[in-house]
Amino acid sequence: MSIDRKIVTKNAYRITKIRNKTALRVRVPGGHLEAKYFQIIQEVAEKFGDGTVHLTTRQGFECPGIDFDRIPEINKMIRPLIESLGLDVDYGDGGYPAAGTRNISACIGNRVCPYANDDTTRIANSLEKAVYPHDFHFKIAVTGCPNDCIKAHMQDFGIICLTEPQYESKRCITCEACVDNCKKKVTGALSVKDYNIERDIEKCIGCGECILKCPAGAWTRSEEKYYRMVIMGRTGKKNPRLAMPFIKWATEEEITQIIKNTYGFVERYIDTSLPKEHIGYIVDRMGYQVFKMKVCRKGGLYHARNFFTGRSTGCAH
Amino acid sequence: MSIDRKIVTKNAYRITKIRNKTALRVRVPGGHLEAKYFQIIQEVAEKFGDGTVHLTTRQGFECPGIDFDRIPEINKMIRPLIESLGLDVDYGDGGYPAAGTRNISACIGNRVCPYANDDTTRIANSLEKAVYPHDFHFKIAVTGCPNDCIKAHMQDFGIICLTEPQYESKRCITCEACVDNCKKKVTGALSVKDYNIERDIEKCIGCGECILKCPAGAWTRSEEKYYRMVIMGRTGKKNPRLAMPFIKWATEEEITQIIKNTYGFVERYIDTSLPKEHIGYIVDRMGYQVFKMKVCRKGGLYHARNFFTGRSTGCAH
Amino acid sequence: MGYALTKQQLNEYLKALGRQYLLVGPIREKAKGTFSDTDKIVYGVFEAFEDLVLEEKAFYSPKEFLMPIRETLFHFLDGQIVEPKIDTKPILIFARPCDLNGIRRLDTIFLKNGDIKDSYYERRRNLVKYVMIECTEGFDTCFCVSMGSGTYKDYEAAIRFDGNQTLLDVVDSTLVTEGLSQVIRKDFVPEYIKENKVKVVIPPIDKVNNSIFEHPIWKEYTRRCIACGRCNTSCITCSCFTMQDVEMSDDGLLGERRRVWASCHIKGYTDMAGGHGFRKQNGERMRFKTMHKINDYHKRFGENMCVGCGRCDDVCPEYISFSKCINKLSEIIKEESHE
Amino acid sequence: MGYALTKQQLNEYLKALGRQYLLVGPIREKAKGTFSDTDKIVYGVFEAFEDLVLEEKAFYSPKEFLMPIRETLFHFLDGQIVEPKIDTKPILIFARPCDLNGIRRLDTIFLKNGDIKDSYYERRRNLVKYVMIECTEGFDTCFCVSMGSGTYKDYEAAIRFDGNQTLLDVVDSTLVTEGLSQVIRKDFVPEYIKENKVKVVIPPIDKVNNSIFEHPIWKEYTRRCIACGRCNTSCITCSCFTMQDVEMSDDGLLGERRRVWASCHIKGYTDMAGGHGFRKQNGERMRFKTMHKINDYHKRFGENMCVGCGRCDDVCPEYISFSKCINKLSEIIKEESHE
Amino acid sequence: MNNPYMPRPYTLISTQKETEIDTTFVFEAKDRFIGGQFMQLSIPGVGEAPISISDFDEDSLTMTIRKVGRVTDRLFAMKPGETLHMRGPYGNGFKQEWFRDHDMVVIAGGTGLAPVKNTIDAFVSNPESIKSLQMIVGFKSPKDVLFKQTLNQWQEKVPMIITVDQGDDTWPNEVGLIPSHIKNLDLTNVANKTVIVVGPPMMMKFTTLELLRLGFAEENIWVSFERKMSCGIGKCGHCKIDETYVCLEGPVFNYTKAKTLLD
Amino acid sequence: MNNPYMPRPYTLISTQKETEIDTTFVFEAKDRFIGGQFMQLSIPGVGEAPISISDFDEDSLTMTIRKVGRVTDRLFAMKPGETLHMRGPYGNGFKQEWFRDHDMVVIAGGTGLAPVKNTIDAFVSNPESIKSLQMIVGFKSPKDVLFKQTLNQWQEKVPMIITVDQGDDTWPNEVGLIPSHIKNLDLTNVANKTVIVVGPPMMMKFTTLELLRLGFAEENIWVSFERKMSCGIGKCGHCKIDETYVCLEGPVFNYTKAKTLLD
Repeated sequence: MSIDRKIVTKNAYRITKIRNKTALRVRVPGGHLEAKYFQIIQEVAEKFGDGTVHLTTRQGFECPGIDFDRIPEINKMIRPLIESLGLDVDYGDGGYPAAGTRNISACIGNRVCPYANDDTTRIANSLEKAVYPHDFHFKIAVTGCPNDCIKAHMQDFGIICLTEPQYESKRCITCEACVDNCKKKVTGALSVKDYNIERDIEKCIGCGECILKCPAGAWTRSEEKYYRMVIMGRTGKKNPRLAMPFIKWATEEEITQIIKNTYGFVERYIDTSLPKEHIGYIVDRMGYQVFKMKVCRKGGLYHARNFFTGRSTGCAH
Repeated sequence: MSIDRKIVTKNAYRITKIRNKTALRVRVPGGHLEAKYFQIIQEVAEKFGDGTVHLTTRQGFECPGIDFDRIPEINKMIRPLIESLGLDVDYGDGGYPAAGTRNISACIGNRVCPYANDDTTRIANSLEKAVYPHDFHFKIAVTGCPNDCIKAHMQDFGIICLTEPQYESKRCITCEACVDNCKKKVTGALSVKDYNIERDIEKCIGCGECILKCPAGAWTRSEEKYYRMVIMGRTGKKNPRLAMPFIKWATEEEITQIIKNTYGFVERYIDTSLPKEHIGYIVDRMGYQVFKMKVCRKGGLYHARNFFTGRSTGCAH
Repeated sequence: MGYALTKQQLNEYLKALGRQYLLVGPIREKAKGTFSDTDKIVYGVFEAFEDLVLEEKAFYSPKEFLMPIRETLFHFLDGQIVEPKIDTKPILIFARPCDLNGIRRLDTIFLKNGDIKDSYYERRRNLVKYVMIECTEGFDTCFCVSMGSGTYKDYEAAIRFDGNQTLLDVVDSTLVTEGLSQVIRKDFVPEYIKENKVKVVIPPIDKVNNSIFEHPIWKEYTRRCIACGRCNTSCITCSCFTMQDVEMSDDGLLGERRRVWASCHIKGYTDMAGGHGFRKQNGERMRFKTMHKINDYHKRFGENMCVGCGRCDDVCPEYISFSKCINKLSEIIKEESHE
Repeated sequence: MGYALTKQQLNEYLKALGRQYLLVGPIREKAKGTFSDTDKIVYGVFEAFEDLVLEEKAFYSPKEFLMPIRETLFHFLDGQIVEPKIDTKPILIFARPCDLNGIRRLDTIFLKNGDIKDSYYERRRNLVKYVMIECTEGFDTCFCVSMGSGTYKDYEAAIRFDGNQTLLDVVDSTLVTEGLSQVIRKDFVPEYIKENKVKVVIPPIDKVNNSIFEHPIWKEYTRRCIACGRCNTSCITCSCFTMQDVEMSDDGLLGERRRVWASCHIKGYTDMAGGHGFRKQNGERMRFKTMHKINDYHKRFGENMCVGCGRCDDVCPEYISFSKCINKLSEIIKEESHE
Repeated sequence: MNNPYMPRPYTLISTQKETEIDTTFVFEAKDRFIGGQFMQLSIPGVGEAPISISDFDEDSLTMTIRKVGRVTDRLFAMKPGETLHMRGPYGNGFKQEWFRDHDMVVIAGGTGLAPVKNTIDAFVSNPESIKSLQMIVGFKSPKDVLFKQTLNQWQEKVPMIITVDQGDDTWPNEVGLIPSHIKNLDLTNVANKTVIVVGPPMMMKFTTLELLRLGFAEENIWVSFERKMSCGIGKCGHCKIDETYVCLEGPVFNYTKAKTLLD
Repeated sequence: MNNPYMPRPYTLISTQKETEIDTTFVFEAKDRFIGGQFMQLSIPGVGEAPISISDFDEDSLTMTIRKVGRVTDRLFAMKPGETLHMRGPYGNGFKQEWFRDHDMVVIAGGTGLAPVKNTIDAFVSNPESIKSLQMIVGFKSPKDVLFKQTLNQWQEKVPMIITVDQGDDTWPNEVGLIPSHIKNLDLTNVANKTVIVVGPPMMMKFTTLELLRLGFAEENIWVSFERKMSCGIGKCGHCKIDETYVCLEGPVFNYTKAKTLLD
């Protein structure tokens, strides 16, 4: 058995515990797909694999127990699925590029979830277009609201969809449902003053729960959609950590630009002596300030409002 | 349209953004299933839903766009899948209990992944048997190694499978692959002394990478399998946080007992005036020491070794 | 007087009416729905036919044009108490029979309950005229037929939007604009809905007694109802309100008193100064509302308060159906009567 | 002398041999595999037939019984230098022809390279005898036939495990135990494998010149090889070692010198005191090993070092195939010769 | 606009502290009142509160008020001579004709004494209007006793049980909950006696139960309800119980009606 | 057991500091050596290190050693009279007969002078054994110069270029890398001149290239290789280059062989 491990793993197949057996991994950007493609996964698993499928935490399918030499056949078979997912980046029947930047995952988002502030799958797909194919070890996830079901706080880039609640006092009946809920479930950003609701914009995390709770339509959604980006969260053996706030009330364009700029940053600063240096460690090594300057300057973001101060002090806003 | 929302959502169907449309949620404990059941999911999605499926981050399928009144039909249709997943807790054709305690998720584990120290799906299934059905809001996940792909650090109970590396100096060629790797990727628990490798057991996180890296079989796995449990991690709007270490080098029996004891703890201390108080907030409210005493005393775990000191000082080991 | 208008004529007519009246009807508020990327259908001011949304039921009723959610009763200025003025431009509300019947219930409460008329309601009421939108199909949750509120005769005008043609029956001569003289005259008698998908049976008033208070059905609603009050705020007939006094300057000399909608489901509705309150259980609140809508009001005024618009069903986040509740109650009372 | 043994007789025979010899063969170490819940097949001491694993290839070769991974050369005690004693119980290694041929390569290096014999190797070598396990099928990655190492004649005994019957050819009379007299005599001439799934073509020695050093093929291995050294540690013919001196007491009076396996793939293999080293690129190391196994050694000793056991293929975490490498090289050299 | 919500100014004449938290306020007033009716006390920018009328005459209006919220907080800060606003009176009140020639029992608990004070005064001042009068007045503790002077005056003229739930060393009267004292009343011809019961909800509930147990007739029992009220004129809905608006048909109800008013 | 790994004790007679990091050690020794051979210096519990023999006579063995690791660290701490262990000699060395009657050029860089010192001494002491001798000796800087006294003695008798890569104010000799000085040698009949080149790998590489460029013949160039060695006797594998074991067939190679030894 001879395979080029690096090529194989880059092409969506993994090294498994069992010698000479691989597993097909199909990433599903944003986690949403047409049910008709289930047939293909099933067929791959049953015809080439061990008849089982694992649903990965990054929202992919993994079909284990596959012989390496069946890869070309499988690549042909999964082509319609790959195309439908928009993953086909000039690979033809050669599968599709994987590894490196991980599947951009997303909670179910506002196609289904009442809490979601945006169509997370759409955003995941659009970020996919912006960053793939790429070898750098990045993890990106999009979550529809600060409840963060996708665990954006454990990603290099966690994107949290926000709305900026709009209050119309003349529709408010001061039932305080929004206030109570915000205190209980959110950050306590709301308070009552003279029967009106006051929103502390420093505390408000843009989850939109107040809108959901309002029985009279006093709270509505902002026309613009906003995003909070948290960065450099990670699991891992070395030092798992929660992502830190980076920018709040950003636009989709801005977050996309920051991520794209980060690829440039990595390209410049990555330590190639290491097998695949993870962006988090590069930022640790270079320092947060350098990172921030580099990724924000390009595209004119450096002077953007709404940046968090970050881990060190004295950072320009 | 009249449905009993609480019954419906407890029975694996959710309230969606679209009025009168629900989504079927099938949790897959441990994330691993037989491919043949893909057919059922596909059929549900295409016949009753909108033809799409979302793969959830907790490793379930979600089929949106379903009319509430098709629930009984769907329950009948998914029965074989539910049974095969071991979810059928006396519900017959009535679907299966969901919500409350969330799907016990797991990385792909040692059925496939070379890094995994145990069969995470098996553990997830066995924990499922131990805790389901349960209404309390718990999140449990099992990850095969401290790399924590499943993001155990964002769960109420994150179980990290460990092995205690066994060093046989007479097989060691002092290539230092283990040492270099541990320094680079793990915690730097290994060092060379007199051409032997010394393992700092305080630093060692039991990931087993040294075993994987050793070309001469000097490092092997311990006969016993061990688990590290991290607790009270969470995402969420209020204050997301990384799980804290709770017990290390525990046995499967011990971690199961701790989780079971915690259900007892919640039963006693939950604030029922809130909609569904999350275990993390109960622990915050009662204090870590109380929690630890309560969940460890039962089953004789209180004096167990290997507890972490926890967030406050002066805690008995 | 009947007319058949083309689309263009309709919009010209609306334009002409708009000079005289504030036109109010069901319109779409883009992306202002509770959930992201959803719209909200509400009653609002419109200009052209295209603004109207007829294929979906409005989330809220048109009642806010008669009793605003918040209405200032007085302005206070250093001892002076001043009634605020309101826009006196007449309002023309385009609404279906159910809502028009609902507004009649509001009239009853505000103008006929007790000896004293509510002057704030009255002054707005006097500004309003109604164009009845013909409704023969209803929506999924409507049960106006059961409530006898699918018909309405006291309209100032009635209108049928029928593909490219709009039929108009004008009763109030002030609604006959100059432009209408150019329009084909065509007799139009509006039709009414004959059957809803949802039917309710109202328990006979003489059969309802206090024993129903103890029935476990209300416990079920205690479990299900979350007391959010959407059923009240969306209801065309809910008329409760609470006073709010606000001091607008630090010296307390400037202030206002207003009334805002109240909801018998929402906490605090019965709480007195000192803290004592009644109906702590959500099921008790459900019972209170239910009895009010189909029993108490009827005892007082000879007809049911509920007009079967079904909005409470549409808006309940817990998918509680009021029509189902009525029918369950009927069944219970029927069974108890037989015992 | 040939014998046909039943299973029971075989185990009795092994028991009898075990009194005289340390029996070494391929055995299973339960759950000691690199990956969790996997076993590792290694050469180790066994007692009964059931201990032997014949259906899988051992991860490591039996060479460690001739050259331990770590072998103490001297103990030091306050100026005294002491050779450690070793267990002098003879060892009987049950192994296949490839490995036995491999051990012959070790003999060559340790006993015939240069004028000086390696006494540590020699004293162990003198303790060892071989029972050749007949091997006619091989495993997926074997290419012994191409290497001419599928046959071996210098065994002390040969054995065929054939269902319930075991055939034995005993050459060395010390292996004829008393018990064997009870066993049916049956002539047994071991068969040898005729064809492997994998075939390699060794480039003719006279065609290989230094130009191959510059070929891009090695760059490919620089990209692929991670220099872990598993191909060396698992190889039956890799014999390199490095000295390690250890002071075992703080005063430096107690200590030892040992040699441990070295690997030409692993960092530091060529590093001199002062830091200078050679072959920094992993591809250069692959080249060095490849040339050693199929060219350099051959030039020196007239046969290839590699015996085609295929373990290097089995153990490479990057799935680099040595047989494929040889064949690629052959192709390259063939092409270059034609040019 | 004939605005029923428009409050009118009233001048505070005097105050009389009754307990730590209750004070009696006397306002200049020429309106006509009935005991048991209520006024909407109305402080611009602060709010309105329904307050029972405890006493009145041609020129004045007396209300004994407990300090329990924003509006009463402001009221308690006022000094004689200052003006505040009110609208009302609202409700039916205790109509004297209901009780003419009756054997009267008045049972009042705590602040419940206020709405019935004027009625008792009328009984005491015009003993001829009724057949007989006896009273039970109860408070939580000695320090909660209202109208001490008036009680003393009444006590001189009328059989009267004054009780506190919890006494102290100085307390000269009865101890115990009101219902436990009912049996100590003169219960001759009990079925024809008429009772007025006013007090907190629980006190009214157990008192009426005890009265019925002892043989009082339902139609001879009168109670006064306290409810949240925003308008006082049958619009706001808060005080509605079943088909009944407390502000319109109450707050005083005969027990035959009151017993059907379930919350 | 006839143990080839067994080291033998040698007594340190004297030391001579050459530079900051190089010292010459003289041991009592009766063995027979060839210049260019090496010994395995062996300190029990510390390790072994292959060290070139720089000089010897019937009673002694001299090695000039740089302090670069564990073993040499220990060695540098030793005092005359103390004993250490060695095994060897190993390797072929510069056999005098190879050079008999040749026009000799010796080019040595840095510590590369040590393995060739004995050979030069032999040339200098027995000028009749060869036709001629000229030398280039190079060091990094003046402070790295080894065998200063010896160099002076040689310089008196032999044409000799002493150069440093980087000079200073006091440096009386040449400056520049060794290859740049080769052209300054007497290059008459260059094709028949024989050269010994010893030094660091890069120096050897560029020196031989320059020699060939100037017309020296491959077969007249001799070099000495330095490699990692664990055994010195052809077992451990470290010093192997292609089919050649430096410890057995080297460390001294004729360039015709050396050029084929690619790492």
